[in-house]
Amino acid sequence: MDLFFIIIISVISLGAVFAIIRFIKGPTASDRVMALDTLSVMLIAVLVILGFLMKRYIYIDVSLVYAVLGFIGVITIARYLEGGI
Amino acid sequence: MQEFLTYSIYGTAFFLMLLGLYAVLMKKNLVKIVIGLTVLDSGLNLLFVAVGYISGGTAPIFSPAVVGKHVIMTDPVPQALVLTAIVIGFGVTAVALALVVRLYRKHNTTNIDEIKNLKW
Amino acid sequence: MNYIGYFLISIGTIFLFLGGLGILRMPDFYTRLQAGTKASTLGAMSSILGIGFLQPEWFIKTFIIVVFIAIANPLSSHALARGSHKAKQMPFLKDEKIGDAYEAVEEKLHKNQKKEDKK
Amino acid sequence: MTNIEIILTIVSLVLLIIAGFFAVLKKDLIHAVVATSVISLVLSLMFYLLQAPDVALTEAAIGIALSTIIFIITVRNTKRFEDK
Repeated sequence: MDLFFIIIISVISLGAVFAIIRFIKGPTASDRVMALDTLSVMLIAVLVILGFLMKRYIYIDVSLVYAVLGFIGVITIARYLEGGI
Repeated sequence: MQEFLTYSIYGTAFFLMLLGLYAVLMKKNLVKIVIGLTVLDSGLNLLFVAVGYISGGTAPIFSPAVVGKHVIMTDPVPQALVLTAIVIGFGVTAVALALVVRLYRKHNTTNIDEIKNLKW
Repeated sequence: MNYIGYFLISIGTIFLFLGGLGILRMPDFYTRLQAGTKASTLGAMSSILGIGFLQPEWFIKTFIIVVFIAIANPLSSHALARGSHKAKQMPFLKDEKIGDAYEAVEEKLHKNQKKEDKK
Repeated sequence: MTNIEIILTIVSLVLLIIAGFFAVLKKDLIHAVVATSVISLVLSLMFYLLQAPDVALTEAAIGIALSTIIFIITVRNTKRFEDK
């Protein structure tokens, strides 16, 4: 079971490394914002899995806050690119 | 491995602090200076929390999972300090950005070299 | 119950990995955006539900997280795509004759709106 | 620390250094603001790994939502590019 979760976390980290490479390369601002969005969704999943491994119920609250508030920054930057605000 | 990880966290925190200090001292743009302040804040918070960490410990929060058992807990004092420091850092950032907007409306530039007279 | 949980976590991990790979490999911005959004949303929802199956006392809170992800993540991606289109970021086209379909539809909607206003 | 935490710590430390360089050195201020947001995101994961979930919660709420909003409003009221 421990080996299973090590493999899970490693594969998700590899996906996160690809998103980081896009964050470094990305030519426009939109690419970087998209990499930030994907990283935050990956982080929510990783935080829930870590909370399961640490056996504490309180740790789930952090990812709940991420799921509620994480999209406000992306929407603000998108409205700026559109010319609004 | 544990010691190496601890020292690498300290090194990263000091590196972030030095990077923020470089931005505060050397950059000419006002918004960039505020961003440097934010980066410096982040490094300082990371250093404080890493100092209070004990290997194998759990969070200092009482819940049914830890009541009545023999567990190791990390130091709660740096965490409380950092919790206050994050909120105060946000207040400092908000005031500094408001001053940047006022300076831009007065002088029509954000370059710090072109703002010469101190009187508004 | 445990096997359902492990199966869901495996599926979610594979989709999260494919989302990262799609972000790196796709040719232009809009295809990258759809890879990053759809794959990573399904992956995160599936793996969080898997944790809920593994630990049945936590199922309600994990279900709330899944509902919030399903609301928030497509919303932010839609706003990002709309903003980038308004900022004149063009997709990668093989032949240039296709043109901008979204712009034409929006002009048509605008005209209809004006007609209704006149009435 | 277990093996999983070692993997996540190394990845997040590398990402912290990269995002710090981006936040300080980029000429386009929108890119710098996005890099600041990434720093806040990864810092929240670091607090979580160092067993401080309340600090991670505060950092998530302030760094992701509020800080980005006030930076974007400032950039919109001033200039976007940093002149040399």
